[in-house]
Amino acid sequence: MFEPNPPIDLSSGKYLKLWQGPQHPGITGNMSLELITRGDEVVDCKTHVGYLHRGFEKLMERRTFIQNFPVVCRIAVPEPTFNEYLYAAVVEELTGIESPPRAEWIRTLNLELMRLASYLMWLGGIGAAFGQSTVYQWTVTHRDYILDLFEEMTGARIYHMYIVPGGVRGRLPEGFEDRCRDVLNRVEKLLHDVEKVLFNNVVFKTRTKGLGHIPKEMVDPYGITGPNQRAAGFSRDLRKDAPYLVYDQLEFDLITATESDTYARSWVRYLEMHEGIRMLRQCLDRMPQDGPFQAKMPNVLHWEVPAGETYIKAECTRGEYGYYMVTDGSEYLRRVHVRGPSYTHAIALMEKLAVGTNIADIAGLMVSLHTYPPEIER
Amino acid sequence: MSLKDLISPFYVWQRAFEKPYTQKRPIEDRPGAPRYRGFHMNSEECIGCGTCESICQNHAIDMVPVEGLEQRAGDSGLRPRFDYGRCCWCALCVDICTTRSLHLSNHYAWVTEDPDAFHFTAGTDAMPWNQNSLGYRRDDDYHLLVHDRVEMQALSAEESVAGFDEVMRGYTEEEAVLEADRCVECGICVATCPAHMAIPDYIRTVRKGDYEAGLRLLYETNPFSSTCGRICTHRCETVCVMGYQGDPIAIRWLKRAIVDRVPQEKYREILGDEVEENGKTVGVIGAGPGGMSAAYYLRRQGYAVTVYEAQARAGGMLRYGVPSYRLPDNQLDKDLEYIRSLGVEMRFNTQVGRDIPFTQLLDEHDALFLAVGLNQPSALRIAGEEHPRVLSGLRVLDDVASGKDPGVGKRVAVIGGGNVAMDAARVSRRLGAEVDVLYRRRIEDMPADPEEIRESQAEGCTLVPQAIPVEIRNASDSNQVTIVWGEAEMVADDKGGRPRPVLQEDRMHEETYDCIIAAIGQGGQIDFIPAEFRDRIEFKWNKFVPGDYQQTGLEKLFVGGDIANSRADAISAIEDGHHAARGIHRFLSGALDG
Amino acid sequence: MANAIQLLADFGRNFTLSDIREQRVDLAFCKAPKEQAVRLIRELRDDAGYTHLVFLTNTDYIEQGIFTLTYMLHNYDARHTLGVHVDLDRNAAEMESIHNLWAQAATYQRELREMYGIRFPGSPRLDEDFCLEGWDQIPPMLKEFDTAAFSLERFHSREGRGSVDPSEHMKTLLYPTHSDEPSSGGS
Amino acid sequence: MDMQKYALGPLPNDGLSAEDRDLFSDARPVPYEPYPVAVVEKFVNWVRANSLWLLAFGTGCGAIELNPLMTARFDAYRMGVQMRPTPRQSSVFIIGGYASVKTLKRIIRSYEQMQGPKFVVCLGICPINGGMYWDSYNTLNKFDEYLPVDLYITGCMPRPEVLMAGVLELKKKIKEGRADGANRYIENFEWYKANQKRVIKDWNMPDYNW
Amino acid sequence: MQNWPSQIGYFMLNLTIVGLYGMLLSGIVARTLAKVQGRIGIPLYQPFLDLAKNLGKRTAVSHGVMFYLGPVFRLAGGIGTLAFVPVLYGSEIFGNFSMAGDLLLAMYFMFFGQLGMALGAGESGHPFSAIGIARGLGQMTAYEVPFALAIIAIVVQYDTLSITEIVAAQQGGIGNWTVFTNPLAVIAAMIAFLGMTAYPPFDVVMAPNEIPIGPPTEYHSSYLAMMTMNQAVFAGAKLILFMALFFGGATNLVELVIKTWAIYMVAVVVGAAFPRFRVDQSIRFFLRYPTLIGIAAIAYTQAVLLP
Repeated sequence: MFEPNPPIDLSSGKYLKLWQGPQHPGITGNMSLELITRGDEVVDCKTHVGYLHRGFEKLMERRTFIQNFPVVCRIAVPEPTFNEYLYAAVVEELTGIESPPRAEWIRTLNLELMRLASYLMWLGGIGAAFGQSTVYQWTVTHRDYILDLFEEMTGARIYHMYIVPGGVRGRLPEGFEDRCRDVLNRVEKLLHDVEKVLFNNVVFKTRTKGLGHIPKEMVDPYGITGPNQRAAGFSRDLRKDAPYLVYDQLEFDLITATESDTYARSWVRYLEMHEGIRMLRQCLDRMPQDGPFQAKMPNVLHWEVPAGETYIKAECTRGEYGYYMVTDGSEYLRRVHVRGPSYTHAIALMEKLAVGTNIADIAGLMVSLHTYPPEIER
Repeated sequence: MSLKDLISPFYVWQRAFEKPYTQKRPIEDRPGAPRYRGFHMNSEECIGCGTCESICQNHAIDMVPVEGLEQRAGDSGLRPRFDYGRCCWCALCVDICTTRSLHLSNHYAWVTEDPDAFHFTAGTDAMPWNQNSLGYRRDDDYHLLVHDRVEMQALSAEESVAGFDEVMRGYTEEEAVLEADRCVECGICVATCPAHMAIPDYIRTVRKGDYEAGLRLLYETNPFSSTCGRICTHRCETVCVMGYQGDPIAIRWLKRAIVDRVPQEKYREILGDEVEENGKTVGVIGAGPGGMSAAYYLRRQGYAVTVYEAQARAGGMLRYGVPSYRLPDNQLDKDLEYIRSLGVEMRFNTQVGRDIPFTQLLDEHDALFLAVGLNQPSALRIAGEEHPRVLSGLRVLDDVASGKDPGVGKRVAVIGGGNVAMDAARVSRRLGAEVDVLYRRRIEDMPADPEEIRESQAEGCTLVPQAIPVEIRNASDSNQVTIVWGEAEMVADDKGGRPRPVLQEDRMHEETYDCIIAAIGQGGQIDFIPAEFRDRIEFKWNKFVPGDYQQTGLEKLFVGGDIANSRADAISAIEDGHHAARGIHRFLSGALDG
Repeated sequence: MANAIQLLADFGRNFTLSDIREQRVDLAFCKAPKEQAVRLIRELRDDAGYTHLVFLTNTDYIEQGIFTLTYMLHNYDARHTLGVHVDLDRNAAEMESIHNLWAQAATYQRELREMYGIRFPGSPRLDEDFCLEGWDQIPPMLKEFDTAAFSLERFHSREGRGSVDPSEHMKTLLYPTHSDEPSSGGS
Repeated sequence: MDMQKYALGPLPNDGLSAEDRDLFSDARPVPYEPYPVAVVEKFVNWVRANSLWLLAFGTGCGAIELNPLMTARFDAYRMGVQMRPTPRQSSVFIIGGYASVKTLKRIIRSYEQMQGPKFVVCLGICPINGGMYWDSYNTLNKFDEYLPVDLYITGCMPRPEVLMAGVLELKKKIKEGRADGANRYIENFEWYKANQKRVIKDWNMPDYNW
Repeated sequence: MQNWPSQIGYFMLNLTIVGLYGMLLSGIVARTLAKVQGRIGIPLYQPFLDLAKNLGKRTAVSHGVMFYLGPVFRLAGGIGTLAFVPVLYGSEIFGNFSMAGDLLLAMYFMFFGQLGMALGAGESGHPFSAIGIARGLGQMTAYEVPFALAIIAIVVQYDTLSITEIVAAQQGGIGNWTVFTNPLAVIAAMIAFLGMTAYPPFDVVMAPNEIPIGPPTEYHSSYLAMMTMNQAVFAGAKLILFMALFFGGATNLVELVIKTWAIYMVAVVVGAAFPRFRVDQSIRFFLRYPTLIGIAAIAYTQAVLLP
């Protein structure tokens, strides 16, 4: 399946080697693209990662199970909560702890808020990548309103460290529901504005339609998941296919498209934001008001998880996010592997899609794949 | 290209006529949320247990001594010092804090040009956020520690009162592991334990199921592990950090859990039986816990040890003062047997001063350790106490332990609130008597262990608090006795001491019993020491006042146990013996000055 | 497919599968010998519908001297995930490449080469730096690599730190003479 | 820090191949002298303080909070701050948290391309003492060993409000003429270079001039 | 023309005023755009501070003579353009070196600045600069087409190459402005103006998200300051030229400010609404509708205005 791009003779003088990054405009985080161009056309692309490599999988092997809980959220900076949830879920499955229903609702609320915030950031990104920085200013501001909610709920804006193995760390604050609804209304209004300004925009359409087309038959061989996959016409979403938390109790539609280009991918995400708001409202309506939010835990200071291995996945904004963990019965885990969707999107897929595009489109293409480098290199 | 797509983007300008999103003065107007995880605060409840340090995955916390901190029991005198070049504000330290003294404020700004400046000791250093009232606190329903103790299987009150079977049945292996798992291994208890046992370490061996290592750890500081695992006064548990928000760790039961799982046959194999003789001899007077402890540690170092015991069997107060439903004889024998097996020579029925002169011992041995304990019951000091139906608590327990019937009758009054009083009461219940326990103060003032009080009540003893005996009279039946007692009111002490009971003359009661058991304390007996030596020894209230390493003014004489300390419990005696053994070793190897 | 175990039993006729274990209804693991693994994976992909390579990773069992590769495959139609384990000799870790089965596999293999030193002959750009640059130590994910010691040695830690153990502190403060000699009990 | 004295002579540039060596200057950096007239220096410092151009290079997680800072909610443009995508035009380098060895290389490169006076602000705990990643094999612990730092802002992540407070503090420092990190770098050039080369094992860049 | 020394003095005054005005205008525009983005924006005086800051930078790296000359050429282009555009109609002080054929000179200088820039930035050796230059020149060539057509149309219309005379012809009421007499030419020219100001959708030259700000990537310190000054002067000159050619010129400073601001706002209004075109798209765009409009304008002029 792997077809290397044709070799390029750089010394011929026809080509120019161009580096984009490590501060790449198309992503949140650091990653660089080594582009070979002929005129404005990209003829070869190589992704270089590792600028944010911290060795999480190694560090986690030498921390106890509770000590890992604050660590994992750092793996994907703009979207930490999915790491928290998955880590908690993996540990819970291996230990046989079950988090109480109230915690499951709060977790769902948390994850969907995070998805919305992450998408807002992305929405600004796609605007900015194509030169519409006003949208970026708006959406990042609205993302900040959601961060305010997080701050209130979890005690921090970025690294929430709220979903702990066994449940969540605290109840929802008083009056949170109302403030959350207010923010949702504001975000919804903003989304309609953005639709008018960005999606119904002749220049944006000219730029994005047809850009970075992913054929349907490329999806599985490249391991493409998430909105990128749905925009290619697949109705696959882990929230529907393998419902976790309380997703089986929520009503929401699966958004798909067929064009599979940058515009289609953006539009799928845009509609998913609306679905997210819909789900969040259901969460707020049906949030249990009492009951425990944490399972009975052993003393976490020397918490030994029974030997075993498992893999748990969740649908994050970018696709299938998963944690694979092997334990050996000690206070430390033997191996953890974090499967981020960006891993293939930003490297194998990007290197393929970039060929033949214009330099000017690289950033936009990158944004349309929605990748976070920290989850690639971890 | 549709016209709509050309026109619609200009909608962007609508925003220009609305209020900007911008926060006017963000620094001033946006304090952290009420739950914000900002900078650390520490309140006075902190006891420096260091649990925060052990959970911190960033190694951001150092426990450091703080100048001017008042030393109190169960407080290490250390306080957490934070490195804000490491801390990630996950607040696990707050969640785990055993006293809930650690909080986060909602303050979040700290900007400086000096990278070495980001250290501070929370609670004691003056930080700008020390007065903040908002910030992250652990939710009441969220726990990272287990606060409830694993209850031990016990005989029901009916079962227990029916005989002398051991009441507490011991932990099963799973229970022991669960209970051991609760320990945060801070080590605050070690200082409070009179014997300074390696408590967190042996609890860890329980958790790991490595009982042999546990036993070795126990014997490093305590050769009476089986005994102490049952009847220790467990001072350690009073300072256990887990007690601040829940039940303290059942340290005593965990000790017992280790011993219960190692059969006596394996002791010599696990602990070793090699002794390298060093040619010196030490005499030990009294085969109670203090004496046997000293004998054990001295023997370990190669001394030829001879123990002189007035009674027929070893164990002292453990055997004759503690009833077997609390400490079965075979458990005490388990401890003693191992000590004897190392080659300690026992001379029973040998009372110093009566059967053998003190001076002879002093001459025969290179050093002497004396721990004769307190075996003289204190007098009630009221009229009529010489009445034949007034028994001493110690006598009753002694008789029961020796298999004799103390003859308490059917209706008994016990006077006193200590462990001996409780034991006497419970023994009487087992002998079939109705028991009233009269105590001068309130129940919460009783010096007996709370569980003894609880169990005695469960077994049907009636506690009569605030009752002061006034007089004992002959009853109409010569096999009975009448006591007159008056109710007491508690009066606050002007000098700040504990409240004092004051007799209410107008509320007097008169009751008749088959016997009255006086158990208000014991005193010592040191007449056997010739007067010329006594002058060189310091005494206070008829007790020894030993110097360093339990040494007395008579250089060869070391003392310990109840007769030389004020705590009067087995574990203190054991430590006295151990400490004296250290002292004797130093003395005999010339390392002890003075 | 109703039953993954049944499927594996069917495959077991042509392959030597061991350690078959069902973790959840939708997740199972099995172990295949090194020589058969890639053929098995290819057949799983082509014939059994496991078209999605979720990830490829490695677990280090230093005590047993083996690496265990995990090929995590997913079947979208059956909604079933299957982890195929393959044991490698830790001292001569080499494995057939699957870069021609899935495009992203080459990246995983590059990462394993860098982090564990496993060779995948034929995999593109295998020896290029992935996350690290100018790395001069043994591969960092190996269990014997002590990252904390390395970090301390190369990157230093700021001065001005130092912690005291509570019980040790109380000992020196409250009962210094009670412990100055090695005790005689036990060990 | 025992710093070596400022040494003279051309830079060795020994990480470069012979032909590349011709492409780069081997001149040593020189420290900046203040303007001879105190009032002018004072005025220029005031201007510098009020026109802070940040290099748009988010080197770690810290970059995530630069987004709100530079957008409508917090709008740091008000304070004379703006982002520049090229180091040549920037005067403030924000180290956004941890720096991996691979990134450090790019950081040094960017920093040396910046034109003085230039200032380095470290965000978060990681550049101070390693932070979360104190035991990671790939991230630095003490950033001040590699580049001179003018200001530290602790937090994980520091909120945009703190960043603004940091900007105010930096302004104060510049106005008072105390933000002399760039001079420290040059005066202790050998020491910094040795530290950089100690961790960057594949040094293939010029030693200073670009 | 009679009094060279005083005219040069007047020009220096003009230069200063237009420069300051240009800077102020960039501040105003930045604030306006900030408003659209929902924020407050920079203080109005911020561009001046930035300029002073850049001048006060103490180190400077030069990449060679051309690199140094680039901003000089660029500034010369700006000054040159301004030199031949009368700032205020009928004013001796604000008349500059207006003469017959000054329109050609002004257009030449507009082009000259870009070329100088191209040479200098090319010398910097940075690939992004090179790409930016290629894009800039390509796009300029494209928008010059409709612009030139519009100029031809009005030159034909007014039958003169002197800006002053064109302004003169528009005096006497709003109806006489080119924008009303020859709207097609003005539309073509204004679309070209969008390209000239490099606001979206035609900001592909700088494109901070693709080729970190393009040509000036390597420029810094006083070089950058020089370019900023030029930008101010050039923007002013350009606006004045457009005002003079199409919107009746100005007879006093207030009118000047209002008109130039309004013209600038056209670019800003469009700029805030759109993302950017790729360079090939923008070239294609300019060579399509605006060029057609330009041609139509000439035809219209020939057929309707000059019967």
